Amino acid sequence: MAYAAGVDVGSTQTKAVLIDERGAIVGRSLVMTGANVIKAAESAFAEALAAADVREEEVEYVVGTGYGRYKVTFGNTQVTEISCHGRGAVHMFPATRTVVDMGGQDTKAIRVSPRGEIIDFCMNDKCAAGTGRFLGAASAALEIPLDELGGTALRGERPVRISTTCTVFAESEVLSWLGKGKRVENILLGVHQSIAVRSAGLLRRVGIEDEVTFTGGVARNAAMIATLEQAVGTRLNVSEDSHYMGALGAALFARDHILSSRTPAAARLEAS
Amino acid sequence: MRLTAGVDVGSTYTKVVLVDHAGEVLATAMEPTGFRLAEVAALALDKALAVAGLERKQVAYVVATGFGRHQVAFADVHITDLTAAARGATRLYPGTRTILDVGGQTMKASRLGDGATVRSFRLNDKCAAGTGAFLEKTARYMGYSTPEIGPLVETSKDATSISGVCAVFAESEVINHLSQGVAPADIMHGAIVSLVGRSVQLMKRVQMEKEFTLIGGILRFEAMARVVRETLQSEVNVPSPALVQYVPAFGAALLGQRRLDVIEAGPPAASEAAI
Amino acid sequence: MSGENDGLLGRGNRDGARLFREWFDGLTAHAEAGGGAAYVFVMGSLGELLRTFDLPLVFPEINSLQTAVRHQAHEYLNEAEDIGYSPDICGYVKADVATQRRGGLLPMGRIPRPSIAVLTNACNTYIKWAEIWERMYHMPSYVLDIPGTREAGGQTWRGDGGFERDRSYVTAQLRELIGVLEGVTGKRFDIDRLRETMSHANRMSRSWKRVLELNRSRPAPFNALSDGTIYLGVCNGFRGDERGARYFEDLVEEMEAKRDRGLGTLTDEQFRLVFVGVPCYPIFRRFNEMFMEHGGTFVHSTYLWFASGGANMGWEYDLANPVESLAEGLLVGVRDAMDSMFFQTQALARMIDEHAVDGIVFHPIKSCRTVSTGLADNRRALMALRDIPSLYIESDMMDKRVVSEAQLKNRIDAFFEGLRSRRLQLAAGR
Amino acid sequence: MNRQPVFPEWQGRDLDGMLAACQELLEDTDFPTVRRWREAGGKVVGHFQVYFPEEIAHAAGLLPFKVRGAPIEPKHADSHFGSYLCSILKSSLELALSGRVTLDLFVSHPICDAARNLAAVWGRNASHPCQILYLPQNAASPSARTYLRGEYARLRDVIASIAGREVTDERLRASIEIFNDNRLLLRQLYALKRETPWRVAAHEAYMLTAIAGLIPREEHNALLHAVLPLLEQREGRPQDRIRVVFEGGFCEQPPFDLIRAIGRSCYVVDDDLLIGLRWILSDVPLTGDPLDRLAEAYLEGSSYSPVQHDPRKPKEKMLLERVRAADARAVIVAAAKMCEPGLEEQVAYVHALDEARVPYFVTEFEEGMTSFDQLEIQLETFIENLLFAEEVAS
Repeated sequence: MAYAAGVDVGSTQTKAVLIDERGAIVGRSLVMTGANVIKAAESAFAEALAAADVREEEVEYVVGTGYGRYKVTFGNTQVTEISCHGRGAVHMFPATRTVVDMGGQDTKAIRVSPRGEIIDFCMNDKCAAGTGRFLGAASAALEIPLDELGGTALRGERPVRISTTCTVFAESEVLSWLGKGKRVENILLGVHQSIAVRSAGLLRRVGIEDEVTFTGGVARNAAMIATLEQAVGTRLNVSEDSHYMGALGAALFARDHILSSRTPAAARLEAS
Repeated sequence: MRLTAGVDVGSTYTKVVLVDHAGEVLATAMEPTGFRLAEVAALALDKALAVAGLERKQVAYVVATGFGRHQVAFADVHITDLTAAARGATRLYPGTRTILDVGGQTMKASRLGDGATVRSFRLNDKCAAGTGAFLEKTARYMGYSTPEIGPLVETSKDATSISGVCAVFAESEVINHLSQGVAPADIMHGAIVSLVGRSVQLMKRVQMEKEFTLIGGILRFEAMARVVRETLQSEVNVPSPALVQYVPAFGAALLGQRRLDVIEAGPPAASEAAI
Repeated sequence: MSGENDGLLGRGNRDGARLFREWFDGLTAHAEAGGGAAYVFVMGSLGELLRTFDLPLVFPEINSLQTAVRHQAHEYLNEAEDIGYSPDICGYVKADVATQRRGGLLPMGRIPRPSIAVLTNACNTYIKWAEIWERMYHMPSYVLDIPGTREAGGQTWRGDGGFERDRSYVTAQLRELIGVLEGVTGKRFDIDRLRETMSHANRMSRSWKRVLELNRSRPAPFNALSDGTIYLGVCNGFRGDERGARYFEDLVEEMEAKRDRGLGTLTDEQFRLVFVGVPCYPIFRRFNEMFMEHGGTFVHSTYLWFASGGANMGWEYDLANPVESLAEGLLVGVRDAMDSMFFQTQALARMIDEHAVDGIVFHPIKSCRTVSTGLADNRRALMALRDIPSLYIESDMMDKRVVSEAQLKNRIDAFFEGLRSRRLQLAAGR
Repeated sequence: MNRQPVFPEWQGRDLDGMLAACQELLEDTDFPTVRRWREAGGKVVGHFQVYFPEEIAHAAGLLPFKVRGAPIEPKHADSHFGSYLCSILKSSLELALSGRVTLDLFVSHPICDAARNLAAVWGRNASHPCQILYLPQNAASPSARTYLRGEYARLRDVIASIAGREVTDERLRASIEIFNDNRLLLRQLYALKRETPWRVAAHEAYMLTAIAGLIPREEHNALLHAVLPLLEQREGRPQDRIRVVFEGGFCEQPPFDLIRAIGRSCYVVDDDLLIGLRWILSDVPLTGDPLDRLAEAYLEGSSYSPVQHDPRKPKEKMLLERVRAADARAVIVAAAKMCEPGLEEQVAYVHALDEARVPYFVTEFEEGMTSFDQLEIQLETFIENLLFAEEVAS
């Protein structure tokens, strides 16, 4: 039995996913990227191997992705996280045509073909305004753990209008709203909505086509799902493994390579 | 003794300075601003009074400044921190013509006319890349705390270029540099250079003139002033670490003394409406 | 570049560089001698007319982009921003303001002061720009007002009432301008010299149109982004000049030779691309490399079309009545460049078909709203018209502060990953 | 035409009531008056900033509606444009895409490089015709007037065919007469603002003007006829405030609350807000060829803005003249974010004001901005120090 691996080195977290030849996930891991990117990639990979109880020699092909993809020194090749998220999302939800990935410092809107090839994509360009990082700032300001933000926000009825675009300053605006006596849940609802509206804008650029799959770490936030569904006006697919989607996509590309290298016909295609 | 207080409710810290009739500083105090602006102002004032061993009723006049100036209920008047800083800076360095104030979340440049009046001024856009937050983020990202920034940079051989378009985007630049084995000190140094680049642009927008006086929390880092010096090719005034963050509060307290002179002098000036 | 070389191959780039040097040496000499020049723009330069008054031509747009290509733009931009120009306005304008403050000094030499500025309304920034010179030098500037198309699909031609009204407006202004030029130069207008410069322009347009067509062959003989920009420089700087006419006739010869020998700008041409917008000059070479690394070559670009002031149309003047024909040529050519946003979608679809294009790269920039504002919508329309992958990347033509190579590379890599897997699918007949 | 008024809310109310009604209308981003006009069977010509010969639309019985954006989230429009773009372009398209307003014709003039794309972008996304009216940028040319007259004739025929009604010279003259009244009333409003600024606050004068772009001019005239006398009799005494000119409102509009905030601390004695509505400075003659008269007025008897080129009207000199005529102490040199003409003009303005030793401060705004901290700090600092300067001087 041969295995394929994908390692997604993001700006904050590094994830590794191990799949078997049938494409089933057999191991996954998540470590903080920190300062030493190469090491982060290695330990993520090692942890995934351990989790799957697979020996490194059994892994035939490794694809690196994410900002630090070229730092996956043991990787056989690199693929951008844009392609990987598209691929991973279609694997999880075959009817996916549009993918929105909300990560640490960027949000991506991707339109994919039925087979998961990228048709079109766009990302936030100028700065990290309106990305998942916004939530990190809010959580720091309100001293509410990230994973509790969504729940709190969902209790809001009258969202405040967040005017700050700079993620770093979201913190102080959130505080100033508190100062003006706004309720925490309404502030948080406002924060989520401001992110949702910006992300929906990106999605409209590539054109929203059902089904829409929501990937990335933030996809575990219930309020983010709700506000985003409202902003784009359609249901979103969300997987338990949403934050592993990039690594999964990478692993799938690795698996492609393994399989194609076995069937000569496909190998010729690869070469063409 | 005629006592006045300057209360500077900034976006990150609230600072208080007490001065006497002669404009001598009796005490200073600082509190994280948080979000209860009115309370924190009172808290900081009491803290300063405690330091000086004085009581509230001894304070003859309170001038509030900073972004939370309107929230200070007990203030007699409020003025902006640009106006206040001009007063404070010229008291410390009478030759001051241009002030650069770099705080945690703001960057302000102003050019002064005669009598410490602000002739021209610019504020940076609400973008962290142009403020102290940029340095703090970068430091935190490499695992250093804000106080460690100063010592760290002192060990830098030369600055690595950091684009400084967005404080958050800078992180991935930092990753790359670190993984290429660049020393954190040089990265930090690079961040300061990029911040100073922005500062100088802002100063140029107000047609800066000598003398330059630099104030604000970020100036606690020697390197900041040094890089500004190198960039401007000119000497710059930097108040002592004990006072560098208190200049607007100090100026506000001084204006309090001036107001009392006017009031004691009898008929209120025409300008009472505004100050 | 492979294949035997008899001096023909790469001649366009060599001669282009030489002509450019000659041009700037001439300008520098003229400036040192204290002479004045006509400041003009690529959309409607009127080189044909201005040459007859022996006015050297200065193209501030070209000068500014050169500071970027030579990695000095930021110094110029800063200098202009220091005196109050916003980071958000056109970088060309700011680089020129700094150039003027430096007494016309540029990396390529020195440019003369303006004796007159001649511009069209094809770009509003031209107008604000000329107002800056008016304030600096108190010299005359003439805005030749050229009405564009009023509505999508509403282009008018000779004989239409609307067209004739516009033509008589342009003709009347041309006659005014001739008077102004006589005043500025103290020279009488010589209609026979105009016939001569116009015939040079005719030869150039004819050949330029042909060169663009020749890039339909596979592999593409030239890269529309890198080589094309050199050709554009000559197309603008030597319009109405015999050397310019000859240059493009030589270029046709070179391109035909490369086509016949099957020589391409890339030895292994994998993907044929069209570039939409203004180049990313701060990292000009690198930008193109990021595509070439994947076997991508630009076979055409909208830039080669609007930045040649309509010369791409191959429209030819009627030398029998020069002034009227010049007016008509301006109206047709400048209008075509100016209101291309009305038909760019269809034009791109045509390029895709004629040049067998695999992908489109949209490059809106901060500096140029004229070109960039409509691109996102234009792209939506094109996607509805053709099933073709496209890449949408924003940066700038001057300001490296908004050019993030890492970000660009990430997107470009993803674009090619998409192109490749798409090709695999097609090959597999799925 | 004897149709029901589209804006009856102000009628029969006292001054405060009228002003309240005006503010409600101005702040309603669903543009109810336009909707009512349509419901009554009327057709609408949307004309983008800055100037448009509204008389021609009026003479055809159409409602000329000034398209000037709105403080709304460009949910749909955003994806049709790139970054580095001013807000009014996005929000204006949003009005159409979101169905807040429905038009029968959209006309824009290439006032800037971004706006020259409007007719194309709107045209690809709207069902009604979207046109460009090329107003002369060579205004000083003797041939400009003939050309513009021809353009107006073309526009008249386009509009007539949409209205299904002939636009005769008589009808044009009748419309010009109504607009002459309107311009006179607006001049009176601005005179009031200049001579007794304590009787009409900056934001009041603004909304009274802005409403002209939302309702038939007959109704606007009636409103002003009713309001002006009441304002003139208003109680109140002059306060020790600084007289300023606000420059930079010719296209994108500053948020209503921003104008209010400025008015709280100074007297805005003149401005270029919605200058297009006040572009023509005196009555357009009712004699002769009406279209030619309109063309003449546009070219020869008009105000100035950063988006019209006319060597006879250097903007910085015009601004200094505005300051002098309004007896203003200082100038607020504003520009909309990403507005190229506005930002470019700021440089010339600042230079001229420095030379003339007129105090000023430079700022940027955005129609959708909700927090004014930055502006208030600037405004307060500016005023505090003008007063200090006085003391130092004395």
